[in-house]
Amino acid sequence: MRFLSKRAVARVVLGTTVAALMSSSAMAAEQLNLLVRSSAANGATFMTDLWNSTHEDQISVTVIPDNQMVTKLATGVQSGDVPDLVAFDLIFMPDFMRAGFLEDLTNLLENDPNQAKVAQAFKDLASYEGKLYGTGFTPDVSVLIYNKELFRQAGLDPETPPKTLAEIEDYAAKIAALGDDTYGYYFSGSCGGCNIFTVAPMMWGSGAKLLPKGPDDPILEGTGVKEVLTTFRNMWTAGSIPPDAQSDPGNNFIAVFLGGKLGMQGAGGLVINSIKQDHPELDFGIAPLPGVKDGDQSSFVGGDVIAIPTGSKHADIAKDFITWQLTDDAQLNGLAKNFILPSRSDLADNEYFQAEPRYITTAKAVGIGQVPWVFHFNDMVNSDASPWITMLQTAIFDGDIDGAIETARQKMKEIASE
Amino acid sequence: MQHVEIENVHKSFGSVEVIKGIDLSVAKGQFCALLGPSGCGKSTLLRMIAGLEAVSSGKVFVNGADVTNTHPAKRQIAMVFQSYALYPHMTVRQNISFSLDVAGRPKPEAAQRTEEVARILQLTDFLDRKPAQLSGGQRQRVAIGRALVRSPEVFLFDEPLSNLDAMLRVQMRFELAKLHEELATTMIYVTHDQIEAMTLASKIVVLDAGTISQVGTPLELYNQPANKFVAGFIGSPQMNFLKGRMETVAGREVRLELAGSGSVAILARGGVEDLKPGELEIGIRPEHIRPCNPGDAEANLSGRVELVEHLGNSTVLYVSTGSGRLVVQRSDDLSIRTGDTIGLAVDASRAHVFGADQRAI
Amino acid sequence: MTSMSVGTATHPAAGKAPTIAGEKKHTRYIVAAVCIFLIALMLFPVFMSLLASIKTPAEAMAAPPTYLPHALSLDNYFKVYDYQVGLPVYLFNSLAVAFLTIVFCLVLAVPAAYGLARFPVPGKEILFVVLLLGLMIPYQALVTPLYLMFSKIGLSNSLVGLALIHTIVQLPFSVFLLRNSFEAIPKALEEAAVTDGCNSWQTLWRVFLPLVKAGIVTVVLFAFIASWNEFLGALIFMSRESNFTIPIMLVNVRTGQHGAIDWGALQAGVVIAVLPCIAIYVLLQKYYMSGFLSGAVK
Amino acid sequence: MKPNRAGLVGLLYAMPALLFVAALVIYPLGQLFYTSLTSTSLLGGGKFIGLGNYEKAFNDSTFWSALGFTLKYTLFITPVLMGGGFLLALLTWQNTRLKQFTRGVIFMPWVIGLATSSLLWYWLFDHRVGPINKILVDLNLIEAPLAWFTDAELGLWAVIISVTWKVIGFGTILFVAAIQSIDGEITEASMIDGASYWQRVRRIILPLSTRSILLTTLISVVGSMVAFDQFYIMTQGGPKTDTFTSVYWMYQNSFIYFKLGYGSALAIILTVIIFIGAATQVALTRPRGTE
Repeated sequence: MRFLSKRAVARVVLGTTVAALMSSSAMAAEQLNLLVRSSAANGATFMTDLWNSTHEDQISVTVIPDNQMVTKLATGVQSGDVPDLVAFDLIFMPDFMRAGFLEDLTNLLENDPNQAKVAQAFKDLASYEGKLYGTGFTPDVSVLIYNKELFRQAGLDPETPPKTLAEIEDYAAKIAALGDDTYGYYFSGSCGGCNIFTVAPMMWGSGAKLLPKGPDDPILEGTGVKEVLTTFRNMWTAGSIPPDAQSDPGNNFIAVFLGGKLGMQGAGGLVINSIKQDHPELDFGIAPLPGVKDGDQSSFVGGDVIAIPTGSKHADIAKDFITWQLTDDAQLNGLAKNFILPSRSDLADNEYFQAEPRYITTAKAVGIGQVPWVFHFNDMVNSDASPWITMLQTAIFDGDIDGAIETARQKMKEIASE
Repeated sequence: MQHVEIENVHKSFGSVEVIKGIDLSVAKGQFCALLGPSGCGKSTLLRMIAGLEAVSSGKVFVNGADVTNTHPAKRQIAMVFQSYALYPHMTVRQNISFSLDVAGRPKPEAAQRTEEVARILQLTDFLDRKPAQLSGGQRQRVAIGRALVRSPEVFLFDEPLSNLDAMLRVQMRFELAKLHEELATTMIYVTHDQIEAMTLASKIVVLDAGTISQVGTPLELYNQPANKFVAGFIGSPQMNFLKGRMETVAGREVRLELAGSGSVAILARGGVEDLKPGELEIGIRPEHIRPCNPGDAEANLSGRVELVEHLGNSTVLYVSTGSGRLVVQRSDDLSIRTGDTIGLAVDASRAHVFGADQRAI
Repeated sequence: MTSMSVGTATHPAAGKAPTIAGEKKHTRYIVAAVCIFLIALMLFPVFMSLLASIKTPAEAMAAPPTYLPHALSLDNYFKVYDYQVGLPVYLFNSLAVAFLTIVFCLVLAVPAAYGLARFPVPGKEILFVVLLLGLMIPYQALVTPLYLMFSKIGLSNSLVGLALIHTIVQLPFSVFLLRNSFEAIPKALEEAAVTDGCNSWQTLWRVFLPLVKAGIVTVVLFAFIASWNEFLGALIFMSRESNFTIPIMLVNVRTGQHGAIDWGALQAGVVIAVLPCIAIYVLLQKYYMSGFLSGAVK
Repeated sequence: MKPNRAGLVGLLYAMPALLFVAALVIYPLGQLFYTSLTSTSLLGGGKFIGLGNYEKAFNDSTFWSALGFTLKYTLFITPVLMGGGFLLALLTWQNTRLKQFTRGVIFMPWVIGLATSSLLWYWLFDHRVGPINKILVDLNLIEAPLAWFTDAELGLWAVIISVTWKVIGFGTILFVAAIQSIDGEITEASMIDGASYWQRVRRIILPLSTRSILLTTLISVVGSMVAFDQFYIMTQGGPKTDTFTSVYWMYQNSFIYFKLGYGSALAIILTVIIFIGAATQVALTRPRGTE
């Protein structure tokens, strides 16, 4: 007992001291909290740092693991304990807008000239029944990244990345043939979200329609669906894909690539930055995600939208931050300077990106990309049990491609009708 | 070679030696009691005969075979435990036949043996009960039955009656004696109760602190205790001990001056020739002291009566003398009262003399 | 309650290893070897984790891994210390929730166990079963309604709320254990206390509590360990970073950022999470075991 | 002493705990049942839909597969825990120093949280950086590191190994207590009766430990039926939905898909199953007046 209480007292003292130290930095001004998922934490940090250095009111960033983000936001709203600002995967906008969890920003944004220049995907996803509830924050688009060194070793031209699925399959086999634990292609086989980002665009490229907004919309229609699954199935059976890809729920999304023994994979443009920083030894290239035929390239325009939860205690300052972050200064000095895509399309081609042609590729991808506007995105795609990921797994790892598509269609139809 | 032989057996638990070199033999058909106060090592000795404790050194023989390193199951012994140790989840029948069962004996044979044993022990009506549904005496009989069914060479009893009430104890004692008479099997019986040992055993081994103090028949132990320990342990009420100073020796007659109150002459057993004058101790059983008038010539001592206990068949006096308190027991009805001053006459022929080494002289 | 109570064995050799004659020596050596092997096997995971935690972050992430650290480093611990809102906050939360859970458990279970053990309460067996309901209804199932309820009254996302959840889990065992402890006290002692002029509260406070000390220490330890380690409730009820407990922090460390797990930091976190539990276990093992057994076996 | 008054005093002492249980167990249970009849969403809203959620569960293949998987896990791990725990108890029940220490070490992981231990084992089993693969490869037992969590069977066994490590000491300690409470003379009597070691175990020790075994089995079965942490952390339900447990699927529906109504129906179904199981076992555990 005594032992316990001594410990407890010591921790209490320690804990409160630290808490006091942390809060003392912004005594006078207001302290705001921005909730952000871990994959967007970088951009959010750059942005808030820039804001904090120029504003009296301070914004701190709270990072939530990707797979807990929307749950935490929903439970937070339910319990009346919400952050002042929230940035989350734009894909969840429909659900949250419909639930009335977000403040109406129509007036604020329609009067903001910068809003017109924000990438179309954000404008689409943030509007519901004629109102706007958020805007672009840190976009990310999916692209193909490839290891140039391994291309060379496999006798491939490091400057000509694959343009079709067939080429991916072929190149992957050649790279895997190098042996010594080298593999040709990687994807996180248990991560629905990762693959809507990196695999779905390969299907879209040939005009496939994947996710339904309502029960009567086309579901997983188009030849691209089956073609892509077949290619992945072939790569899997050929041993071009590392075996642990199957169980990766996204935790090792790019860990294998960073190890230098992986030829290609779909990834977000954001990784360019972190690879350059943490693994300068890697010689890698960026290309648009190929489709069935040459020219079928597409991309998923993802990334994070910024919004204000209903009940935010500092809605006014939060609104200031939202309009501020769309300004040229914030877009360029907060994002582009740190090699993060700006959410305003007009700033895609900027001075910082000139030095790094790989960013230009990603910036271009924004123009050809799509993003689905659906409810129940978690249910349909993102969750560990979604029909989307189940389809990929059944098709790629078990080989039952037609059955997988059919099952997924039924499930998605059910979900869409809810 | 005798039926059970123990040769120079030692036993230590860690650094504590509890059995300090014991030799013992028990003849076939003999009822031998191991008697001693608690902690004397009698149970440990029995458990070593059973094989439940390995000996630290020495040898154990049963029926001529060296069983020192033989597992208990293979020693041809059976044991009745203090707690009876009946299997609580088995019926009486299963308890009794368990040893036959695990030995893989044919079912009909085992059943027949069990019935037979039950009949001998009058357990037939209880065969399908569980131990919890039996009285103490019945449980005791089941424990014996379980031992009996194996037809062992040797029965071992570890204080088997100590959990019974006084009346039942007497009854079971009688039944055990009868059983031994019928079976004529060798039995080794551990007890701290001298009456049990005296009534049941033909050979009593008195143990004291891990060594044998004396071996003998009940009457030998009573009449000729080899030392002060045995003298004090056997007999109830306990023997009186008086310190005295030897004055003269004449033949076997030793005359002692008792501290504070007169002198007494005692017939020693022998070996008194070399005795030098000095401190000795005499032991007199309460029943060997006779009250008399203080002035009488036969009065060796005198003192004041502190307490008189009337037990019906005898009277016990506690007499305070100059040499200490003496206990006197007489079977005749006395008219002595508390506070009386009386004389005490010692029966010199039944008294014992103990030397400085506490051995009887 | 029946024959199972610990310590009924009266025989001197009970629980000790008697040396049976004719038992083979090598059996003993084999048993000892098996014991030592088991000890190594059980300690292996914790030991490996400890080793990984003091590797340099780069070495901790190496594939294939190294067995022993090539260089010692506390960087992993510094990383965990600085993780998001900082380790002290998580530690404080975990300790505060555990502390509150202990308080709630004692305040509720001690009088309840006393009342049901020593008073002729009508229908007390039924009341006892009601108190044990938590054993039969998985709290995992209750999480949803509790969440909705706590959201309404402002208890979700609070340390007190989480402690209440942990109390739901821990209360049945506490009542069960303490009732057994109270029942084991001889009636004569209570009568002596009454004769000495104690009322029921004084009897509880001055006579009985010291006697059920082992039971209370056990309740405290179990409440601490259950609360310190509880995951699902904390995962659901805590939506604000500054309210997260250690297990949630660990899972978040594991989830990693930018698609790569920081294995070294994860193992440092595991070590930090495990350490208090093992320390308490080792220090108070005696109480723990006896209280545990007397409560659980009867 | 007047029983009425004393009873009232006793009731008063028990009142706070009873109110607590009423407010935080019984009331939420009713609430849970009501919610299960609605389409309540974590995002707000929802209406009464009768037994719709139950109907949906009946047709929900993932619900069935999760339930099946939970039963499979329970069926696999219970014998491992009971048998292993009993063998360990047989090995270590005597109070020698080495055995007491061994017992202490075997029990130690029990004080570690399931979440923490799962994270620890998640690392140990990791395909790339995990020491277990490293050892197996170095011992030439396997050629290349196994990706444990890519396969439902391997993943299940990885979880079983980790949970066994964590909780086997619990059963061991209970069994040790049971064995120690058997009168030493009974064991000795059986020895003299000629029973071999295994005959003693089977015919004396096992039957006399029945109550402990049933109790421990009950605790273990209920614990396995509500398994969540270990799968959430180690297999994360995968591959596909193959290692989803009932509680995981319930959590997924309530808090990931925001379908609190449906999640509540799943919770009710699970509760009923566990309650029936627990009640059956409690009934079986009742002493039959044999001792």
